[in-house]
Amino acid sequence: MNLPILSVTLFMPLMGAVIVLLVDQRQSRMVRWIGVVFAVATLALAGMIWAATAAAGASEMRLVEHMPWIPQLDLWYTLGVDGLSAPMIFLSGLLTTVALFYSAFTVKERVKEYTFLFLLLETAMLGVFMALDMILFYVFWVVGLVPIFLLIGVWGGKRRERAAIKFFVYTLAGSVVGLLGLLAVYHSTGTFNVLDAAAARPFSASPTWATVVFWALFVAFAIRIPVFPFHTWLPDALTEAPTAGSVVLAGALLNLGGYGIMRIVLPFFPERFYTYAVEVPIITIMALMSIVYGALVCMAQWDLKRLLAYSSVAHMGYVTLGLAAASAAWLQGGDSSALNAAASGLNGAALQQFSHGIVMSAMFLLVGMISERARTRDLKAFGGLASVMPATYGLTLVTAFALLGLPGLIGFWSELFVFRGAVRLLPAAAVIGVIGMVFTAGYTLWKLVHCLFLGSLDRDRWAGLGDLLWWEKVSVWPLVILMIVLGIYPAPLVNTFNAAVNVMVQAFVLR
Amino acid sequence: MPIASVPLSWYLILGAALFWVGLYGLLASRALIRTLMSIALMLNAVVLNLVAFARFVEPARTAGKTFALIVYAIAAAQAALGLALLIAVRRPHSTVAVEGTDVLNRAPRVVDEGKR
Amino acid sequence: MLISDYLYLAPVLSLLAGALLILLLDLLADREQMGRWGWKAALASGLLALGSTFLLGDAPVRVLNVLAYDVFTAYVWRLLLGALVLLILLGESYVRSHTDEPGLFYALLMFFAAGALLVAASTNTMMLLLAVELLSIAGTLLVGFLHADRRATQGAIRCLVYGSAMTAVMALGFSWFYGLTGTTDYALTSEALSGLWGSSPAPVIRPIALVPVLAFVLVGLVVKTGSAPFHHWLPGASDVSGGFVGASAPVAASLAILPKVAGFAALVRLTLVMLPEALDLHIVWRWPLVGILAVAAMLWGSLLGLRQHNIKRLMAFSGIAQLGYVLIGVVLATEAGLSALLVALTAYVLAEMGTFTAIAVVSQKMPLDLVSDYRGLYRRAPLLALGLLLFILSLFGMPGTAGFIGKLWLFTETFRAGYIGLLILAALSSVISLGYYGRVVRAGFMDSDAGMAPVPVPAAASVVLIAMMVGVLVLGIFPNTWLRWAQAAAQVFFASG
Amino acid sequence: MVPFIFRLAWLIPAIPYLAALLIGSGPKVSVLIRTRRTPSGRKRKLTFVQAPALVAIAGMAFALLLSLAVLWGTVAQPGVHEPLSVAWFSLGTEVMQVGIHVDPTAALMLVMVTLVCLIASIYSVSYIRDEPQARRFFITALFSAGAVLGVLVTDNLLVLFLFWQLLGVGSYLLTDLWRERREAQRSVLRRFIVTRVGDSMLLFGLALLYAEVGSLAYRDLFSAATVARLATTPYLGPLSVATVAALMLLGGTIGKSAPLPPHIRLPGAPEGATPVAALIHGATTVSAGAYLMIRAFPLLTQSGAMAVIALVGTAMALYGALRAAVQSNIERLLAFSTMSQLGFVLAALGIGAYAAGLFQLIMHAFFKALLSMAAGSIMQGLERGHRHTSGHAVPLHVKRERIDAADMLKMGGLAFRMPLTAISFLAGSLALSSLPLASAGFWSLGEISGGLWSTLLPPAWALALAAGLTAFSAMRPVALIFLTAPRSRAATYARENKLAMTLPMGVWALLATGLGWLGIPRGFPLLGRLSPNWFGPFVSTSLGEGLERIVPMTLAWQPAIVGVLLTLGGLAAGWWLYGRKSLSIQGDATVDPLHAALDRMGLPRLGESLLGKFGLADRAGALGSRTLRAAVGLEGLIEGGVLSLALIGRGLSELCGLIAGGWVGRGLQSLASPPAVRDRDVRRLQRRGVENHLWTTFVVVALLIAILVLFQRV
Repeated sequence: MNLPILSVTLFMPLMGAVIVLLVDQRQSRMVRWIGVVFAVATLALAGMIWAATAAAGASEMRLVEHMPWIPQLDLWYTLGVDGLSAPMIFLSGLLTTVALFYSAFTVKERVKEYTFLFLLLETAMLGVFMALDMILFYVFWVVGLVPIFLLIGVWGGKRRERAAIKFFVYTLAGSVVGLLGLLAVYHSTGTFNVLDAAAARPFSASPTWATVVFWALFVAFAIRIPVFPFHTWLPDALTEAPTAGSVVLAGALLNLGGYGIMRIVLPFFPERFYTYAVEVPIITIMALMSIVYGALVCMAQWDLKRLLAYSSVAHMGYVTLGLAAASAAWLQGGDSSALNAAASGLNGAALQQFSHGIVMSAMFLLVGMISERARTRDLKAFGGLASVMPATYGLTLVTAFALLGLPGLIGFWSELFVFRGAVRLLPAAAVIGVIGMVFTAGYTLWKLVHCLFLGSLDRDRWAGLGDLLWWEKVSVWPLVILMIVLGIYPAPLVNTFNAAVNVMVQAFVLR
Repeated sequence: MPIASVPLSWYLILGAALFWVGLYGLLASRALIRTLMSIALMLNAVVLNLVAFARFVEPARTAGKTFALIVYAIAAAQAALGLALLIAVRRPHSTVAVEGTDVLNRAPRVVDEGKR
Repeated sequence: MLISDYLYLAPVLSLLAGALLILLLDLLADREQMGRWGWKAALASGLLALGSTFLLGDAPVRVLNVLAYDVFTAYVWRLLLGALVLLILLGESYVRSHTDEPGLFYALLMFFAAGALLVAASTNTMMLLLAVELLSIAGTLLVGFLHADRRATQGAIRCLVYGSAMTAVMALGFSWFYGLTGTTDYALTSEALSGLWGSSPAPVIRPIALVPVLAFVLVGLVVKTGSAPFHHWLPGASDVSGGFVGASAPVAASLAILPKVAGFAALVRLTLVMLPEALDLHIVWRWPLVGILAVAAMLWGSLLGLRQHNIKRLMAFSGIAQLGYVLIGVVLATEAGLSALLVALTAYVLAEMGTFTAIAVVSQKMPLDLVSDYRGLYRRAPLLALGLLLFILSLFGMPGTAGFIGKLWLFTETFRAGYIGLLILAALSSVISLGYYGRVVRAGFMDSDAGMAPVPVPAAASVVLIAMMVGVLVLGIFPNTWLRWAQAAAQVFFASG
Repeated sequence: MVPFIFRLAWLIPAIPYLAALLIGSGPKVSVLIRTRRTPSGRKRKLTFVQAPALVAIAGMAFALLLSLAVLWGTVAQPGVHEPLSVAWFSLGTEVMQVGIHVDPTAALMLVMVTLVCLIASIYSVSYIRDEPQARRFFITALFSAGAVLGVLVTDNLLVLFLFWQLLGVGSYLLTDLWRERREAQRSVLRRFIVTRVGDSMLLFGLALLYAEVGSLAYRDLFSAATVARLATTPYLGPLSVATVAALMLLGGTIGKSAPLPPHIRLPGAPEGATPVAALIHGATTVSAGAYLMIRAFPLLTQSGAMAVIALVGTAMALYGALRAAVQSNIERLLAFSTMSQLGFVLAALGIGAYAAGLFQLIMHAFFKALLSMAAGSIMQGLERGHRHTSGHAVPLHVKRERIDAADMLKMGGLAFRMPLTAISFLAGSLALSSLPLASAGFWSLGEISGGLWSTLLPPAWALALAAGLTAFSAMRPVALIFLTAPRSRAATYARENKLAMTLPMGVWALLATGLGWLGIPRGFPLLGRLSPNWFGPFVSTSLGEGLERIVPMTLAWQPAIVGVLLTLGGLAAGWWLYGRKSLSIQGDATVDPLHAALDRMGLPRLGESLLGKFGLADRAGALGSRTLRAAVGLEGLIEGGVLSLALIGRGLSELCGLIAGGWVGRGLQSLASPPAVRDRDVRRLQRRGVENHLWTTFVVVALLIAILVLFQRV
């Protein structure tokens, strides 16, 4: 057990990236497979991490590595995983693997840089989930932006310029605000360690400061989730990114925002969170707006990928709602039903991220496959594809149902848990959030199933589209299988999250 | 009145006046020669200050005077450089790097507004 | 111990010797030979100077009573000399193709660097004035280096006028200090100043009256070294206003790096050695004066950078903003703050060096230096584009780059000292600067390269580029050694007092 | 033995899914069972029993056997059994358990559903024409069947919800059956979404119960103690948790059961399997919806929602009956009558008549199955008649005139052409109309109205009216379809169907009429002694102790008489309007005497609105699109907000530029712009080369340094 498995996992993709750099540009085939092999290796390690964490109880930090990084600045290289991060690490590994595998067959130009960036991105994502030092966290958090920025900017669609720049400016600006917040926390607590800082409750003596810093951090993370008024970069970015880029961006990268809030904002400022989720329900309103408004815009969208992007916004709204609900338990100290409801809300938020990651990635893959074949993303041009692409149809159907939260598929659990938390702690929000479910069902089935696959087929145009090829199936099937398996038996996931969440809830609720 | 009895402040006031005259000249003048002369005036003000201080503060030592000398030298160097550049501006367009001419032939595409 | 004093001047002397040697060679050799040998001779003397700094040891030494050689000096000198070596490499291909007087260029560069070294080390107002003048005259000549070209000369004239005026301003300030204390040495001035108001007879002059004097000194120094908002000449020196380059890219790089680093070193010394900390004067100097300068520099640089279409001007404004952040270190004037300042300064040098290398390469092909010339650079010269991206990110403060460490430390210390407003303004300016950084990146990576020719990267330039990229990354990720140096350098001012 | 059977109950929902999986992935074999001579004289393979059908029938039969075994087990040991419970996942400090719940109610429902599905599967064999279609059809059918069976056997509201939703998916998968038909798909989607509204309410209720109780197992939720606690825990304003949860569950039920089955049959669509699909999906859906209410009965009784449930049930009963009364499409008629029947069930539960509600539900399932099958048979017969008239020589793929085989106005006089079907349909209709003694419906209905009579009088009248209307709308199709003269060529040549179709109907007709005798209340004169009411006590063991709040099955004589009178009146009216004489035909269209009568009475709008031509959907659509436009507009606003930030930055930058170039900077600018150089100044200086001047400068500076260095004693 002396092997620093977290570090090994963390730097596995980076090592792959460096090796890729050393390979000759022309040997693109080799580059591709190096990328896939390293991604798979990382995934295997991530699986081991999950298993080890779950086996160890997952309730506190496991596999901790702690050594000085920049002692002058009091920065430590502290890694650790608990039940909250282990599945996220696995998810990031999985999606990168899928993305690289899929790209190995689709990306033709500048393969070397592409693979390099993807592996770099993976390291950044893993780093965020593993880091226990705020600045280390921040480093990975921001570094991840560059690869995705380049992926959009260089390999993206027609309007990639605007999308990439918007992404760049939005997220970097957010990160500056976040950095200030983290520094303030350091100033207050004297430590950059996430857990210590949470235990020290930054600015507990000064409500004004707490409010300011809370908002700085919240906005920084909210931009990444993204929550309603800060979401406008996402549709552009997701629409213009190459398919694999959308997969990772929507599936894995958005999770960083929610994770950040769970790991940093909520434990640091439970009382502020409570204030702004319950007393002055700004956060709750943001979440509800994301849900309802995102769904409404989806209904009005005819661009396939944009539609999915807004649907992402709507789905991430549930994450925020779950968090808001959990925070509402702050004042209800001894009440075990409130504690459980808060745990439920947090579990729901975490699960929603995980399930959103899997489902949205699968959806982006499928939609990417269709739109790349058809060379258009205009929904109005499609119809009746079920007869030419039956396998695609079947997979999309399952994914769509997972997206709208059908029980028995992974998407359901998060909604149930979020609502369980919200119903108990934020009843009014729960009522509105539930309405969002109806909308979700509406646009998902109407747009993604009916407009694409049902109705009459334009034979002249689409007869020759052709169904999924073997590698496309290989890319999507694991995700679909996960949706079903975890949908029927969510225990491996939920129990892992729950172990960590219980501890968190105990920690932040006022006693 | 003997020189020695002139108080320090008189020198300093004179120095300040010289300096401001020089500064005014610098800001108001559009001709290079005059500009250079204004600068020389400012430096002279500094020299006046230094010498006066040397005389009143520590007459025994040489630091102030050395300083004054150095400022003079600097003024001289600057003047020389200024004149040299003056001439360079007016020199006919003779030996010029190849790209230079090429560039001149290209009309400026963007008028940069940052600088007026 | 005069001899050993000269020993400590070895870096400066070897630069001067190199310069003289090159001038001598220039008389003897023809242009072609000079092109071949000039840069090698310059490089040799630069390396010699750099090497000699490592032989001098760490003990603080007063050199000739006017200079101080200590860890701080060593740090700054190494930084300056390292930059010089890279500048020589960077200038090599450019100079060969752009002028028939390569020898002169290198000689000027060496003088320039020597001036910078002296500025950084001087502990005497007189020496400082002299060294600044050397720096500024060599700089002016460098700007006007393509002297057959009228607009370059105009740039030089502007430099000269500005520079001379500022010399006068600074000298006036120094003369007052001299007058008050009867000495030109920093340490003695400090002692005398503290004694001035401590003694029993009523003070001749009240400390508040010294504020204009302080302002004079500050403005003079800062403008001379080009780290403040009043120096239109700096963007101007490297501008395109008339539709033509003012200064060539290597020169612009030199102007952007050497005098600023030296100027900061001088500023630090002035702040910490000459102005006694016990005195209100010190506080006045740090907070309203330098602080306002810092804020003005940050905002001014960022905001005006937004309007630039010429990459050199853009980088010049970005440099102003960057140095605004660095000035915060002076405002703090604590040991950690000073270390942070050095770190940020070094990071700035690395990034700026890299950026200007890229600019120099591109401007050989496209001398207009418009941002739009960088369209599709990623496809035309991947190394260049990636380097540019990395440097820009470092300037922005992207984690994982040297720039981040600098900013992080500065910001942390600012927080600790409680300058929240300053911090927020710095962050704001950072965000604003994204606007123009984004434009460069967008041109390089997103815009199509239709109609643009590939850009060949000379070997020397790619060496510099890669070295800078590695440097930016390594210092961004494993900065421990570097930070220790910076700490040691900063300790110089605090260990004794 | 008995516990062992109960333990196996989980297999019951699993079997259909396994069967569906087998069909979906299994080999594509068809078994030839019969050949037929075509008119041209050549032998052609015409009819197949496909492997999918065989698998489905076998699976359903197996499920039925198991269900019967379970029922036998509950008869032997009445009461609640929970033979199986395993950990699922943990949330907070609680562990979610999942298991099986067997009690008499569930067992009865299991038998009912499996039986309906089995018969329907057998019946549909003769419908299905080609193999891929069969495959798809049976998969969707099995999917739904499995879902509803799952709803029945679970011990847990969460699993119930899971299967509940799968049921929705089962209905939704009908879209796959009609891939190319947009209209049908759209209506399927619409129905799914409407259902979803209910589902989301249900989810809310579920979440609420989960949060309050910490578990969703029936034994925790519906125990007397919990229910009592929930009834006193306030939640929203004056409403208690129990009330809110009950209302939410009611919403779920309505969402699931009340919407019409998708508009299944378009004019001239070729597929014949649709009525059966409707049967399976429709009947099972309705049962599942009502089952939720039955399950949650203990909670409902303690909540403040009982009256609401009763009122809603009554309203649904009346509304459904009203609309059914005017339909001329047989499928829609049956659908609305289903809605109305569900209303009766809800009304029963709302007054606390647990057994009656359940009884009504089961009976309804039986006779509605019968009616659906008969309707399918009629439509099939009509199509055959239609094919006959348009000639056999025309190949199938050639487009020809289609008929709307569900339009009753195009039928008439089929009693003699399709006698078996006619008898079955009549039996079903009489059962539906709750004719005394002849139908199962009578008993339950009588009980319900009796219960209402004693508690809520106005709804009791409404319910009685609904019963009358139901009778009318039960008689109306009988008269329209089977009596008088044929009103179209297709009807003229319609033919009775094969035995595979008619036999199940026959069996079913007997069941539908006979089963009602099981539930005759004790208090009923004469018959109450003859056939003791076994049903009520049996199912009431499903309720836990202390929760039996069942209205005693007494029969108040006033409502009974009123009900009988109204029923008879309805039947008579139906016959009088439609069966007495041939309908008049104007042009192509047959005049519906009812509509004509309404017109004459000056109420034309009423008929139209009852037919559903009210345009509500359009209005909702317009509102929806306005909302969407607003949403997109908001997006623009947000973008604008971000942009305006950028604009502020730009503006500041411009301002700085102005300052730099404007009045503040004017002084500086004179420095910044190169001073003019005058020619005469230059001429004077221009004697030597510039380099020399530079040189001079340098030497001077170097000298200065030298001076300083040498004379450094300052």
